[in-house]
Amino acid sequence: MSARVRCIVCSVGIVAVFVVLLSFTYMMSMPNFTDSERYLSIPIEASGASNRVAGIYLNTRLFDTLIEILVFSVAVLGVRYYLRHSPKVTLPRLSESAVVRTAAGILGPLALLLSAYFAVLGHLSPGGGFAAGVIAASAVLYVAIAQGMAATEARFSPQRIAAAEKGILLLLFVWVLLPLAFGEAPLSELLPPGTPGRLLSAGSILPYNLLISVKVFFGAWLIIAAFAQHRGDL
Amino acid sequence: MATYVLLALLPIVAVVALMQSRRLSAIIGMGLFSFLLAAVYLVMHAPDVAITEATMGAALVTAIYVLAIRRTGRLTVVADEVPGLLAREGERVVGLEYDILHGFAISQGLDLSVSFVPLRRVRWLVAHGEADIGAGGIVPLSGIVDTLHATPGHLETGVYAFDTRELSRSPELAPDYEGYFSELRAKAHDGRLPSSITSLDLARVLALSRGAPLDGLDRQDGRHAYAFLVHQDRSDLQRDLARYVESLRGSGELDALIERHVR
Amino acid sequence: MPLILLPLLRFLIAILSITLSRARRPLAVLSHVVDAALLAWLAVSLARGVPAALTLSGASTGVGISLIGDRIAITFSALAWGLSLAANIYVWKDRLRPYFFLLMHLLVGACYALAFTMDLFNSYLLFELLTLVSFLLVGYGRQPRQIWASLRYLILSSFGMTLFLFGVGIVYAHCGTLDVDVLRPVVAASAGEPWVLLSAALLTAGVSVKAGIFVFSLWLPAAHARAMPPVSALLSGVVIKMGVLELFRLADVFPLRLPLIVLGSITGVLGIAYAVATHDIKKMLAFHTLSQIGYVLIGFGADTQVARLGALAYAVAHGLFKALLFLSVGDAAAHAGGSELPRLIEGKAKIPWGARIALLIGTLGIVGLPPLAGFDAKAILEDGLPSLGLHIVVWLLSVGTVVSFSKFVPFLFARSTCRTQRPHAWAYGWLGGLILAFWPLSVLMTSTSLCLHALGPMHLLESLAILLAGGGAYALVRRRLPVSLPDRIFHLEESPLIILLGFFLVFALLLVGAPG
Amino acid sequence: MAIIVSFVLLGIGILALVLRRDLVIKLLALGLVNASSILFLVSIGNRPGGRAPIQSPGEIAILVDPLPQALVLSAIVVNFAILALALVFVMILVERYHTTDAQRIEHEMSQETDEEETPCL
Repeated sequence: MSARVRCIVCSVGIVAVFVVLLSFTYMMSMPNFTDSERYLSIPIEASGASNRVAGIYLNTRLFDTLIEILVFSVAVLGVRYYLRHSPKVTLPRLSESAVVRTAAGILGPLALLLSAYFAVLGHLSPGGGFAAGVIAASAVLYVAIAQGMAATEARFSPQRIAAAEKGILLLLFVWVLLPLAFGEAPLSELLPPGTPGRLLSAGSILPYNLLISVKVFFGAWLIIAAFAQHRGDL
Repeated sequence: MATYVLLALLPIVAVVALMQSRRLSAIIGMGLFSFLLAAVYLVMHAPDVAITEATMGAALVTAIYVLAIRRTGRLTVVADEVPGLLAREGERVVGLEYDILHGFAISQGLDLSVSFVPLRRVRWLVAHGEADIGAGGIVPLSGIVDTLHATPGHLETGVYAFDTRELSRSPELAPDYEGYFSELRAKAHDGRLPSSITSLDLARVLALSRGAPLDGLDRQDGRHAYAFLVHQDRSDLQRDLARYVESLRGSGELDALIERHVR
Repeated sequence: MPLILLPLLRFLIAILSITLSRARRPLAVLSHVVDAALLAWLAVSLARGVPAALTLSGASTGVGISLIGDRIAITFSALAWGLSLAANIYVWKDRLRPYFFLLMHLLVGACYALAFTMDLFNSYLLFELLTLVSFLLVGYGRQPRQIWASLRYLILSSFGMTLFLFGVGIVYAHCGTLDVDVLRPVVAASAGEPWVLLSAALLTAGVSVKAGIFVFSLWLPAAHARAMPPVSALLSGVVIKMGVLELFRLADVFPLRLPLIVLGSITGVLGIAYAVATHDIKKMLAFHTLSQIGYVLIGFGADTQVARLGALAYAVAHGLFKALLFLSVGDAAAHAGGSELPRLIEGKAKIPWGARIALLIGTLGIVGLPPLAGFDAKAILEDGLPSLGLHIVVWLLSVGTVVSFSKFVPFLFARSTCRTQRPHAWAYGWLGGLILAFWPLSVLMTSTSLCLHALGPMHLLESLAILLAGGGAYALVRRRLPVSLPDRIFHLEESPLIILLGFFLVFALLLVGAPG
Repeated sequence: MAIIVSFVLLGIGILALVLRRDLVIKLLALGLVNASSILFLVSIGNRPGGRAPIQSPGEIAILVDPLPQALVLSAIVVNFAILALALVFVMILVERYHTTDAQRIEHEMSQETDEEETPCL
């Protein structure tokens, strides 16, 4: 029995034991779901968002979301910083066929529309800022593949977008610290919750969603552009 | 019902995707997995999670991974440095094989990138698809594993039987370039080298002896020629390269190049 | 209020220091001044007996994220403040990008938040932020070895955090909350149930990957030895401690007494063994980080009030002298041209006097010469240890520490030709001063009576005996060094499996300790 | 059911993380490991007969627990960040070593240059 085979066998064994242990112990004491109604007992009027997930995500646990945005920004900065030295290449351009061009012409705006929908109605229906931003970024990527990187970069130049992204991040933190001016604790809600279901409701969840969507759009586009311009010899 | 089908599908897709040997298919497979996961979230009444997973986990991750591993319009050549065939002169790379490969890359509309590695790495890199072409004074003898194909030779050469103990006795002969000899010498010095007869090609003999004929070398019979190494899956590349070399030979350019570089 | 302000302002300053990058050094100064004020505010409110607490937009209990400024939290955040001050002074003159300052600020801010938060998922996110930031800091120099070390660090700690997240999920499924305070009674009510064991094991294993415990954090030696000196100082001084702090928090909820003691002994002994064996001084310091965590865990697992206070004090002390040692060894290695012992000895004339003195102070601190930091904290810790066995383990660790630090003697004393850079000298002065003046600090951290008792004759004799024994042992083993211990376990391939084995160990220990 | 599947996925991910030597595939396996924890959280929040947690005012309905979903949104983004940064570092390593084989990189790093490959001559 070769060393490789022995290694495979023993790792499979360990992992199998682990999985069985996990499943078995979990099954031995299944949770009864009545305990965890703590969050559902809050009326949606408290946050004003009829999408409860958005209500928790951007109101009750806003601090989490803030950290998550920081993580995303760190990722953007890190990708840009560490790829600077890698060799540059040009994104291969798809064939100059009419299909690609028209598809890009249609799909691009469509995706932008979808992302706008997610961002604006994030507090009423599924969606939210992050998804919106990523969709917009992938739309731009598609346009870039269709029309070539150079033409796209002329419109979305990474330098300017990077600056804008930092600006939005700054704005977000200033906004979060704003309640200090009114003697409230930071991260506390300033705008009124309003009546759930309306477009202009849920306090500052809507502005948060808009800010986040733009920021994530910029960030995701920066990451994609960095990977499109540089490559290791992978 | 749909839930169970999707849930049962998840591990299968994951295993299949992660058992792929090609990176691209593994990445595509994991992208598919993420989309399945998004569908599962949808049927588990988690639309927000489904949307985020589909956009972030599936679309964005797959996009950057594909962008990162894509083979751009580059012809990556790994070569051992052999004066006359493929060698550095200050910044630029010169030599017979370099001119051939350069012309070939231009004819294919690719940009050429040559990276010099020890000879023992050339074969490994090509065999594992890390590079497109292996070059640098390669004489396809029986030693080639079947995952590698050689193009028809472009330059006749002689192969000499060669006793490594000679080498360890006269180390100052060998020029100091990274490649076969520096390694042989290193091994000979720490005595890790079995005193065996290694076969050895003309260019390296000349490089070793700086023109003067070496004693203790006798030419092996049979016709040998330098060639390029290509992975067996890249038969198209091998065919194109062979065609290009043939066209060079037909037009007589090859002889001109050989005149310029070797003799 | 200051509880949330500390991290948020740090994050804000971090962002500011890349947006207006010219002002990054003034901003660094400003951030430390502001933080000092806020920390003082917190400490005062704690001394008044009402630890600051804040629940962020929580409608009812256990819903919002709650922060608390208790003794542990304030101690660790103060440690983070002091070390980040030292690191910022150290790099004052170096030509570093604003990006580096961003990462440093984010690191410290995340440490503050981690110290204060009582919310399990919030600490998960903060751990991930911490992981990413320190990952980028380790690889800052783009050296292949740094890159590889930090890549391993990222993969393994992300894996550990996944285990942690599973534990969080199980806890939430049964308790319906993530707030440590709220779920403490629920867990206590259902002690010994399978889900308690499972979640406890998962959470402990996940945190241990980041807490520098031997079987779990096998990424640590490479990462901490390869990074830039100020970065290693912060990583060993604070970032590891954050994992330890999370273990403390968990130990309040789950019955972790036995696992903490066993893990502490294991990491202590193995860490010492590897530290004695190696000749690469930076690696040796990294291994000592592993071994010193052993004291802290044993002290906290001993589960007496005194031992816990001692463990807390020792965590701070270790942060101080380990940071000082990493800074000075980095300086010395940079001058002598390598961190292996032979190089240091042959180039010992080039080691600046500042680094030399710093090395001396740090060494004396870590081997526990009275009345320096190590001695004081260790004495308090030992006063709290209930059983003789634990005493023996602690003595063993102390002797081992003396043995491996005796390696410094050959290059410590020589007349030096190089001058110390002024920023380095200031950083050494700041940390060294804290180590020398640790006794009053420990009075603040623990209590006067304990510290007075720590200075008793018994402890003085004990420390001297340990020093002599260590020196003698070193004289015996010196000829046989370096020994090559198995280093295969540090490779990426096996590490996840080893983490799983550690998980099994913790689970078994919990099973043994469980009632019924 | 979903919970068991998430445990199984975790196991598969760990196995791939340990056994596959290609760094890119290791990273994909890491992504799978993280995804398994996300699936676990979501399925913990799931209720029999529950509806998506979107409620119009005054309406009474059995909803699935919204909190795990809110947590998971953050976790997904964190995992993306980890995968992206790790990929960048892998690219840097490959520029230097011309291979994504973890063991080979570790060997080259520990200066083990002697190999059994006979030169192709």
